[in-house]
This record gives sequence, C-alpha cells and structure tokens, in this order.
Amino acid sequence: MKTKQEIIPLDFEKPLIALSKQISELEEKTLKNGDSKIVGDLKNQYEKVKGQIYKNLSPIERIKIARHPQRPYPLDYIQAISQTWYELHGDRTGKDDGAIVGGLIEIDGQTVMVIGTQKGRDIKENQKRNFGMPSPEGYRKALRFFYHAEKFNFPIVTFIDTPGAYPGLEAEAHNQSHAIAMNLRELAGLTVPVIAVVTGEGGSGGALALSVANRVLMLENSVYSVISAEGCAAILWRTKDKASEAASALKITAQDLYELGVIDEIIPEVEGGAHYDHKQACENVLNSIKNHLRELKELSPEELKTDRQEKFRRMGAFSSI
Amino acid sequence: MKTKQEIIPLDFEKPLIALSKQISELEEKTLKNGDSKIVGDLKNQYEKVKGQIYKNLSPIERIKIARHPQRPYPLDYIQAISQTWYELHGDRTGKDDGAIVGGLIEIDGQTVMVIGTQKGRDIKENQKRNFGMPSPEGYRKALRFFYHAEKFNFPIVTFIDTPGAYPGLEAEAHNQSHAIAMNLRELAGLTVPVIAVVTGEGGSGGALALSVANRVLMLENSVYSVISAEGCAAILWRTKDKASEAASALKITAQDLYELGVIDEIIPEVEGGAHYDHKQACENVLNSIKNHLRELKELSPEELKTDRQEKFRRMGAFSSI
Amino acid sequence: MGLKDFFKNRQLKKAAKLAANGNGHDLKVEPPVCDDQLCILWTKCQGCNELLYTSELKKNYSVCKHCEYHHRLTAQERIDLLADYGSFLEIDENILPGDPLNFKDLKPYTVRLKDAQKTSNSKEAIITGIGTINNQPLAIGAMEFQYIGGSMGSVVGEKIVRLTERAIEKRMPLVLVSSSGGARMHEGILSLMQMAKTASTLKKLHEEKLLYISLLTEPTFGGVTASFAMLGDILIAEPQARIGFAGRRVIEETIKQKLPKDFQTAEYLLENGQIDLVIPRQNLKNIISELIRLHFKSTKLKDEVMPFSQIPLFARI
Amino acid sequence: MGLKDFFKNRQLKKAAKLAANGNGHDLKVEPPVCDDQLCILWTKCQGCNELLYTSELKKNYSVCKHCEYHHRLTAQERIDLLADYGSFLEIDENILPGDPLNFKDLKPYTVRLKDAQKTSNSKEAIITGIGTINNQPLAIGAMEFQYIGGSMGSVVGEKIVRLTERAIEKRMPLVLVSSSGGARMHEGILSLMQMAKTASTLKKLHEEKLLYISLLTEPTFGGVTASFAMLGDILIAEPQARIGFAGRRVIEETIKQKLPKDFQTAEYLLENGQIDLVIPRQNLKNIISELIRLHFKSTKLKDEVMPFSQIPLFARI
Ligand SMILES: [Zn+2]
Ligand SMILES: [Zn+2]
Repeated sequence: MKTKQEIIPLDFEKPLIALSKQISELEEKTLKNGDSKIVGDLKNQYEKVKGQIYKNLSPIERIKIARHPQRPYPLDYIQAISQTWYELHGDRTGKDDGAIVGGLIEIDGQTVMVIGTQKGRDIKENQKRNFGMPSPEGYRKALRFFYHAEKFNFPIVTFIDTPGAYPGLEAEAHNQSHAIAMNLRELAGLTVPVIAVVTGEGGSGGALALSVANRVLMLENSVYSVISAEGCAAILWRTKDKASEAASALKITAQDLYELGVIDEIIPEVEGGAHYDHKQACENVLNSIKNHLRELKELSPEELKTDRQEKFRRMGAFSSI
Repeated sequence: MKTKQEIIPLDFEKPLIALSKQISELEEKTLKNGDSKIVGDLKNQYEKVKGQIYKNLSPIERIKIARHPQRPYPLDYIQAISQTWYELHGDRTGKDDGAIVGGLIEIDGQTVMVIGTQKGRDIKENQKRNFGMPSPEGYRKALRFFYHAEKFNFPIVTFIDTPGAYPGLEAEAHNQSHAIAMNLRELAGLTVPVIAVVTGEGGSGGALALSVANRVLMLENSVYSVISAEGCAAILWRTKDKASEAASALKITAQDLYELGVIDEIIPEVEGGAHYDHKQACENVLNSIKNHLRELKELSPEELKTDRQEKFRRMGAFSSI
Repeated sequence: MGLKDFFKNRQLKKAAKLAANGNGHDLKVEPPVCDDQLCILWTKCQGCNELLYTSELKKNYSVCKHCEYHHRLTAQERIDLLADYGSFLEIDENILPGDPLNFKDLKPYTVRLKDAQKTSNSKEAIITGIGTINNQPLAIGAMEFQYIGGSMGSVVGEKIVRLTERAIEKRMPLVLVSSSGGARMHEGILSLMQMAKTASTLKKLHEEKLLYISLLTEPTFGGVTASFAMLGDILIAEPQARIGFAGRRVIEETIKQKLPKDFQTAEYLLENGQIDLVIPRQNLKNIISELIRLHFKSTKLKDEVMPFSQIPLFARI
Repeated sequence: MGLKDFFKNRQLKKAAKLAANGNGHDLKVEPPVCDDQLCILWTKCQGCNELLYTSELKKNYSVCKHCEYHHRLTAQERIDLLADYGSFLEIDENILPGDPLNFKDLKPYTVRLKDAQKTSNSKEAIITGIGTINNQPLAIGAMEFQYIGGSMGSVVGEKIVRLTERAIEKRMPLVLVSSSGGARMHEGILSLMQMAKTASTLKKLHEEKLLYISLLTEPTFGGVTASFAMLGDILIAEPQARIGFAGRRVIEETIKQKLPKDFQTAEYLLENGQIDLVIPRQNLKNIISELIRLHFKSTKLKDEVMPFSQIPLFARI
C-alpha cells in the first residue's frame, strides 16, 4: 500500500461516484462554455450527499468500511508509527503463524512489544496470513511475545483486525480453545501496560485473545463483536440476509461500545474511512497510543495488573435483588 | 507383567541354562538310581558359574539386562509403589505422547507427581509408546506436570527408561531440541524436591530431560549414557561390532557413574537383574525414594532449588591453570 | 402412530421450538424426551433409541444401561451428583439478567429470558454455590444447557467470578461443570467480555495456587470452552461429550470437507492431548473428590492455611 | 591433475582425517580448503564450487559473492565480526580439558585433544570473553567447530557457565554463537551433564531478566541445540545453516524415508516457528547490537541497575 491507489468504492458510496462523475463531465464542458453555475450547484449537492452518507453510517456500512480491502492493516500501522521494527517469529514448537505478527518497535524512545493480527492484500499473501484468522499456534506465538514483554518490561500494543480465530480441523486438533483461553488469562496477569487497538474487524474470541488490555481503543469505523453480523442473522433470524438488522442489534460500532463502557477511546478517521488517508490514520493511532502510554507509565507494575483485572471484572449488565 | 512368566535368558546366561538343564536331567535319573553326588557337584558348579557371571557383568552385559524385555518398566514401579494412581494426560496442544506417562501417587501419605518414560511390552503397545522414545510433545507434557507439581508443592519423582528422544521428521519439525532444553532449564528452577530414578536405559538428552534432579538414583543394572554404545562404536570405531569396547570406554554403569559423582545412589537388584523379581525391585526403589524424600523434606523451597542448581554446576572435569 | 413415532414427532417439535431460542452454535439440540405425563414413565435413549424406564435411568445417573450414553443433566442434577446430600448452599441466586442492548431479533431478548426461565425452571444458565464432596469443602458451579443453550451472558460471568472469588477467600477448590453453546449473543459484546472476566479472575485463583477442576459435559463450545472451561488444572470430560471451539458445521463449511465422526468428542480430545481424563459419570464424584484430597493435603503443608476441617464453612457465607 | 581435481583430492584427504576426530553426529565435515601456501590465494566456494580470491572472500565476511554461501568462521573470526575492534578481552582461557574417563577408542582422547589444539589453533571448542558491540557491553562466547567438531565437553560447559555468571554479575547481555556436532562423547556422561549445567545457569540469567541472544551457525546439533543454543530470548540463525537435534542420517535410518532437501536449514526452522530471524552475516553485528539497545533501555528503567556507560567494564574483570 505504498503507492497511491485508486480507492475501490463501497456500494453505499455509489451516489457519490455518480455525482463526482457528473461534475467532472460538466467541468470539462464548462471549460468550453464558461457556465459554471451548474457545476457549483452540483458540488454543493455532492457535499450535502457526502455529509448525509458519512454522518449517518449504519452499522452494516461500518462493517463494510472495516473490511475494506484498502484499509490500513496492522503491519501498515506498525511500520508507520516507528522507524525501528524488528519482527520476531514463531511459537518455538512447529509453526510461525502468518496471521499473527509481532516484534519490537520504539515509541517515544521506549521499546514496545507490538503484536497484531494480519490479513493479506492478495491471494498469495492471504495463503500465508489465512485471511487474518489465527491458528492456535498464532495465539501461542503471541503468548510468547507477551512473556517476552513481561520479562523485559516492555509495554504491549496490539492491533486487531481479524474475522476471528480460524475454525478448522487442525485448529481444533491443536486446541484453539485452550490457546485463546490461556491468552485471556495470561494477559490478565501481566505487569506491563497493555493497549489494544481495534483497527478493522474485531472478531469475537479471536480478537479478545489480544485485547485484555488496560486500554482498548477503536478506530472510528472499526467493529468489535461477539459474533459476525452474518452469523448472528443466520442463527437468530434464520437468514444471512438480515445481517444489517443483526449488525444494528449487536451494537458493534465504536460509538456503541464506547457508550457501553467496553472501550476507552474512539480514534477518528478521515471522512469515508481510514483507507482514504493511511498517513492520517497512522498519525491518529500513534498519537492516541502515545497518550495512553504516558498515562499508564504513572502506574506501578502491580497497579497495571490490578487496573486491567478490575476493568474486566466490572464488565457485564445484570440486576441483583 | 502380572502373571509369573518364564524368564527369557540373555546370551551370557547360556552356561547357566545348560547347567540347569543338566542338573534337572540328572536329578530325574538320580531319583531312580539313588546316586546324588554328581548332582551335588553340578549344583556347586552352577553356583560358582552363576557367581562368576553375575559378579563380573561387563558394561555391555549390563546394557542387555537394562534392555531386557521383561524388566520392570516405569508404570510397573508406579503402580507397585502406591495404591493411589491418577494418570494425567496430554500436552494441551495436540498430542498425548504415550512414551511419557505421568500423574499423581502417594508416598508416605504425601502426594507426589510421578513422571516416566514408558516402553511397550508388545508391538501394539510399542506403537503407542514409540518404544519409549518421547516426542517433543511428550517433553512438553512432562513440563506441564513439572509446573503442576510446582504449583501444588508436590515432590516430583521421575522414572527413566528410554533409548533416547525420538529422532524423527515430525520430532524435528516440532522442535525436539527446544522441548528438551526447556525441560532442563525449568527443572533447574523448581522449588519442590525432584528425584530421578534411572530404571533401565538412560538414553542421552532424552533421559536428561527428566533427570535434572536433586537426587539421581540408578538401579544396579541400569545404564546412563551420552550416546548409545552402538552409536559411539559406529562413530569412533567405525563399526557397531565394537559396541562392547564403547560401552566400557563410555563408563555407563551405575557403579561408574557413582564413582564419577554423577549419581547419588545405586539401588540393588536381585542376582541376574530386576526382571527376576519385580516385587523386590519395586520395594527397593520405594524404600530408596522414601529415604531421599524424607531428607529433601528438610530443605526449604529456595534450598531445594539451589541444591539442584549447585549439583549440576559442579559437574565436569577440567584443569584450571 | 406407534409409540416410537409418537416420541419422534414430539422430539422434532420440541427441537424446532428450542432451536428458535438460539444458541451461538450449530449444535443439534437434543430436547429431553420426557416433559409431561405421557412419557414420564419411559425415556427414549438418545444414544441407542432404546426405551428405558425413566426411574431406572435416573437411578443410573441418566446413563443408558445398554449403550452408556450419558444423557444431559440439569444443573441441579449435576450438583446433586457431585455435592454431598444436603451440603449444597446456593449463592448469588438473585443475580438476574438485564437487557443491556434492548436486543430483539424475531423475538425480544426479554421474552426469550422468560421463556428460558420457564422451560428450564432455572433463573439463569448456571447455578453456583458452596458444598462438600465426600466431606471436603468445595465451590461448585454447574451450567444449565436448557437455559438458552447454556449460553454465557453477564449473569453467568458474574456468578462464576463471585464463586471464584469465594474459593479464593475461603481457600477452597473450585469445580465448574460446563455445558454451553458459547457466548450469549443477545448481550452482544458484553457476553464476549465474560470470557475475559472469568479468565482474569481465574488468573487470581491460579496465582493463589488453588485447585480448579473443570468438568466438560455434552456439549461445551465457543466462548465457554475458550475461556474458563479450558483453564482447569485438571480437565475431565464425560464419555462422548462434544467439546470444541467452533461448531462442526462451521468447520465443515470452512474447510469444505467432512469431519471424522469422533471429531470433538471427549475421546478425541483425550487422544489429542487436550484433556486429562474421560470419566464415566458414576465415577465422577469419587474421582473428583480424590483429586481434591490429593491436592489439598499439600497446599496446606506449603501455605500453612487453615485446614479445611477447621473452616466454619457455612458460617461465613 | 587440474587445479580443481587437486583441490578435491586435498579436500577428501582432509575430510577423512577430520572425520577420524569424530564428533557425535553424522555431519558432513567441510574442511577449510586453504591451509597451506598452495591455496592461500584461492578458496573454492563450498556452496557453488567457484574459485574465489581468499582475500576478497575474507573481506566479504567469508560469504560467497556468487551464491551467498556462508563459510564457517573460526571462533576468533566470529568474535572479530561481532565485538568492536580491540574491545574483546578473553576470560577463562586457561580452563583446559582433562581426560576423566581415560577414554581411548582407536586413539586416546588425550592425543585427540592435542591434535585438535594443533588443527584448530585453539585451546578448546569455545572462546569466551567480555567486549563491546557498537559501544554496548556484552558477554560473548563463540564455538570453534574445528576443535573436535565443536563438541561440548566439560570445558565448554564450564566456560559458558562462567560467562553467564559474569553476565549476571555485571548485568550484561549474553550472546552465544554455537557451531557444534553435539556432546563430546569422549567425556561420557560428563559431557551430557554440560547440557544440564548450562541450562541450569541460564535459568538464573532468565530469572535475572537479562537478555540472551543465541546465534546458531552451520552446523548446530545434538546436545548443544538441545540445551543452551535453543534457550535464547531471541534466536538468530545464519542463512542455510543446518540446525537440529538428531542428524539427518540417523533420522533417515529411523524413519526409512528421505528427508526434504531444506530439512533442518535455518530457513526450515524459521518456517517451522523455531527461530526468530535468519540474518545474513554482514548484518549480524548491527542487528544484534540494535536488539541489545532495545532491551537494555527498558531493563534499566525497571530494575534501576547502573547504566552500562557507568560500569567500569574492564576494571573489575
Ligand atoms: Zn442407549
Ligand atoms: Zn559460492
């Protein structure tokens, strides 16, 4: 994603494409005719439509942005926010899961262990990255990085963009459940700062396994959910066509989750989504991480651990007679 | 090995077999003839030959006894020395290696974590046990048991009878080296008593991975070596036929290792080897373990750890100018 | 319509009804065959289809005497199976579900909750409390699959956490019996958070060096397996119980191939190194009790905690 | 006899001679082609068989400019590669091998030791010491494969342990460069014990939260891989280096099948999740130095140890 690419439009953006095309055509004509009033009107209309579309994005539209193939992926953020980047590899027991990346970067002169799920940009890379769906070995690779960070007192920053943990034969045979459960438990016990950033799709347990953090941040158009909208619709509405309804009911947007008290901050994106401006997205993410790191630096190791445990201890809604 | 089986003789025991047969034949005759002088002489000769054979066992003969297919195996000891026996299973990540067994027993009213390598008695069992050659998953299963014991303050007793760690494609792919190395390091860090008992073959790193113990005990006819006699002969003498020379040169018997200061006690066997009397072997092993457990009970957790680390710190022979 | 057809028909109707309740995974819902006067006497075995005397089946721990199929137990039956008679004291029974998302699919969540309470005769998908097992104290929780597929929402998470905290406070062993389709999606992200919440509290228990035995029963899937259920010091499953992360259908759709028949059974998990033991139901109590005895002896020695016999167990609940 | 044949002939003779020295594993011994006046100018690449100017090859870190084959370095060359010029101070150079077993095969061990000292121009199979890497202190050890196949006997173990203890004492990072056929069988069980001895001391280093980088080079096998070499916080290998537990021939004999060509190469290990990085030789120093910089910044912050710049490094050796 280094060269400037043309942005692939999403379906709900089509009115804008049409308008934009109309404007271009008219502008060409008006250069000859000298009449620019209509162009001006169209441009105003464009801005109005744009505002309507982007200010009122529905949850299912957010999902589409979150899954946009040109959206910045964890490795894009990692490489943009630090000059230093030493990727580390492997679970030490038989696999280097490409769906999980991790290594060392520097933020504010401090060494940081960074871990992310990673999708591929093309078929070949997706073979390696398994479309961002980690295997148990990937979670164990991440666990190894957690322990490394704990040993050397490195803060941990995770980037999450995954449809979920891989549901496969080998993944079950190698105990996907245990791999995820161990990460939940061990993240809860760390004495270093942990910050999780949901950058795209936060897919259920597969996302949570990297997100038991002191601070959980979400990009404005990212989503985070217990089940995919399609999966939920198929089960509860008995048809995948109701994904939009399910997306709304599940409360999966950054705004929803912020209001539910599950996340700590919404990181803004440019209008239309982070894929329109990678640089701005990376800058916003870096600034947010820096702020949280500075705040967490004030806590002692024991306080960091307690803070994280108490944060998740409070999660839930119930009544008690 | 519950029913009384006929003992399969080893090659160096053949003179005894011949004599014994002669005696039986003569005894049958003498019952008729009344002349028992010759039988008495033969019996004296038998005892003399027997003494000569068993008192002067060469290292290669010890190896043969150590590998005797009727020798008691770790599970035989485990089940004999404790009424309680809860076997636990699995490395939690994809395999339950049959070459490693482990679980909970009671000794002197104390819960003990027991771990052993295990050979099979027949072809079918050997498929499961892989002839007692553990895979990396087996060592990780053992490591899980070490941690379990550490958590619950259980002393650890290991029983070793293995040709060595399995040299296979998958074993390498799953990082046999790392699995062994981790066990060496983590055993060294435990704060519970660790006792290792070499009951048969102590095969190189594959045996050591269960033997970084406060006390290392060896059955009288067991062997413990950096390389198999055959392997050593093939490399240094360039022929496996020199296994006997290699066995002698390598100093692999309990007596040799005791003199080298590498092991702490030799547990006696009945004449001919433990396979002649399982019950006695188990009794001797239990008594020895009990004594060492009682002694180690006097040490604090920190002392237990230091004791083990210093024990291995001292190993080695070199000169320092 | 013969008796068998009659049962089958009932079963299908019931299955359809339960499926509408929805649990997060594609488990075949096996309704209890007996739920009214007509079939109180007889129960059809879900393993071999034999008709069994209900009273005999119950006496045999709901295990079929022909095929040893372990029929699902209610949470209360599970407690009765493991805790000494009369020893169990339920805690936190008045923690009740809310509807934080105002969730509504074909039916509002609040209605589903009421239905579930009625169907399962249980206030939520778990019962927790304190009791003894062969005279040794324990903190125990058992899930109720009949309650929205045993799904884990905020109440299940909170009750497990409170039980765990109590186990820590009283230095008791913890036993959790799981039976669940996974997270309760009607509570959205909050149900997902229960995974982190329970695992996080179990980290404390772990650091306190207290024993946690997890008993996995038919079926245990999704966010329950991938959190507290897999974090036991010792993992035990009942024979033939299906246990996994993703459901069979999801996996088959993903990998486009049929899975082996024994995939995700207790026996498969044992073979694949994922659990310690597969124990038939009739032996469960004694084996769990023995494991507790073996572990608590030594913990006492090391940490010099008060011996269990001296803890005034029910006095301070 | 052309030049190529001449080299080949020499190579074979040398190989036979070295093989007689014996190392515990079935590695193809690759002797240095240049060892006398006749071939000082030229070296034949062991990767692509090209003839290379020796001086040019050395300047390129003994990496072939045609095929990038990384020729084996001596321990001293390795130190020179990684430690800043003039900074290295050898320690424990006078720990010398004994013959605890009075070992004799076709030749006495004592004779082998003398031969090895001559062949390798080294007192034992490892050099250890203290130095700096891009001005940061480090404890470093490098193995000498020419010395009985870099085999680990009592001296190697003792020197690694003393180096590790010094790293702990001075709170320095530890870098060990391995190249070994495994344990030194001529010292019998005592060579095996060096695995436990080094691993045990590395446990202390680990608990002290000090960085240990293990660099695995062609070839690293057996008891060396299965002890200290695999215990690094970060594991780095040189391209194409063969690293494993059992030797290829032993495995092929055991499993009765041919192994893939890339089996046990650095690249294979990376693919199989066993190492962190494969780094070409010319980048090694800077990357190791960067990794040390990244780790020691934070350790200081947490443990408030004396900053490295203030440690009078050589003053207290
Ligand atoms: Zn049945
Ligand atoms: Zn070349």
